[in-house]
Amino acid sequence: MQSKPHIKLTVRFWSYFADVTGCRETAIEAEAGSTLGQLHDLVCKQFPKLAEARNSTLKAVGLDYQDDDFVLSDGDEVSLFPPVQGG
Amino acid sequence: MQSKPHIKLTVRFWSYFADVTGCRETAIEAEAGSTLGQLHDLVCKQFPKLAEARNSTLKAVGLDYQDDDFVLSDGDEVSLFPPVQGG
Amino acid sequence: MKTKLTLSPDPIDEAALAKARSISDGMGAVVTFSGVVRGRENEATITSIDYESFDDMAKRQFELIFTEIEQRWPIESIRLVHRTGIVPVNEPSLWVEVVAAHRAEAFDACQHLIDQMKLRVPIWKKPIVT
Amino acid sequence: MKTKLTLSPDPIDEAALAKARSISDGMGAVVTFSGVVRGRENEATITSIDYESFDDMAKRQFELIFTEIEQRWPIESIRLVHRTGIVPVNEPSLWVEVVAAHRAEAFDACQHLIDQMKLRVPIWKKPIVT
Repeated sequence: MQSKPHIKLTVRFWSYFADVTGCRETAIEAEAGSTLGQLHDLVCKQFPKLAEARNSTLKAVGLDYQDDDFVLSDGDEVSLFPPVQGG
Repeated sequence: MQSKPHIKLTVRFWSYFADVTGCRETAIEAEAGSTLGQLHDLVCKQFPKLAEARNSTLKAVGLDYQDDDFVLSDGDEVSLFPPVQGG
Repeated sequence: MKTKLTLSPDPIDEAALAKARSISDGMGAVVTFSGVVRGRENEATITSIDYESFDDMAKRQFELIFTEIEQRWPIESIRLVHRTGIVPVNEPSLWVEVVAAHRAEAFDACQHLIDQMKLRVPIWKKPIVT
Repeated sequence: MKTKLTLSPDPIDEAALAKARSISDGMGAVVTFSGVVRGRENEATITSIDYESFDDMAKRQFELIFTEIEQRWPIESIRLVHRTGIVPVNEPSLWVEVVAAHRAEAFDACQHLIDQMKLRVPIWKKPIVT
């Protein structure tokens, strides 16, 4: 039995998410066809403190906001961050 | 029979009202107890072109806007002018 | 509420006005509005506008508007400059600055001030066509 | 619509920005907003705010907002400066200028821009208490 194909993703943390995780970015592998919501689940398992902020977390792929059902591609740069506070 | 007592008023014209009347200010005598509306009537008789703008004319006594039923006093300075255009 | 009102034929120096600003540590919002003379007025191309002002009454009316604003919004300061006489196209005839803790009240008060000015403050314009 | 966007740790020089303004003869309204760091944040006295920005995404999101504004209001130009890094109390972290023919659209677009920025542009603040 072959293992399912995987994609490699970079996940970047911003603002206090970087303090909570202890890193600014991490590499994660996910099954091909994974959605942004599924990746968010994986990340919350790896960094349980992020799970507490799950509902208020904003998510972008590249430079654009995306929804949980956005399908990720190999090499995507995903950003996770708390509500923005410009101004 | 004595003539009714009179009050002396100064009437100032602003903006194109000064062009229409040909003067920036004029002295007018009115019966004591006259209202601002009655004075306005007198002025419109004297300067018929002002009658055309009668409904849009703004009126002040001293530095404050007043209504037609404002009772004038001897020495009052009345200003008549078209709608303002500051800014 | 601090207020500073200037009616003057001098050009409005917005950079100098910005530099002269002094606000307290609790203030987070500064809204300014510049009203600039446009090159067309009532379909005609113009070179300038000649502003006539009934100065004493204009000051009185501005002060009344300032008092109303003070009663309605928590504003720290208002500075207002209205130029009089001939103002060339592309130069400001009006400059207003409202300082407040938060932006909602600064925007609201600034717009209210201009609205009321246009209703009540005795200043008139004569377009110069040359 | 012309736009100029600056994200930079340099202090915001409002006088220089005012001097650098260039508007066409049809424009009659310039609205500017300065967002200034307040001395208190969440009940605590602070000395400054450290602004973190995801620069590339912030620029992308500002550009999207500018495009929406252009489709909705007749605006000639927008200039926006957001300071990053440490901004001391009493200094501006944000400066926005909107130029239009008339003031209603200048005020509306300026407020919309700030509202949308606060929802979408990835910049965060960390108060410094010392």
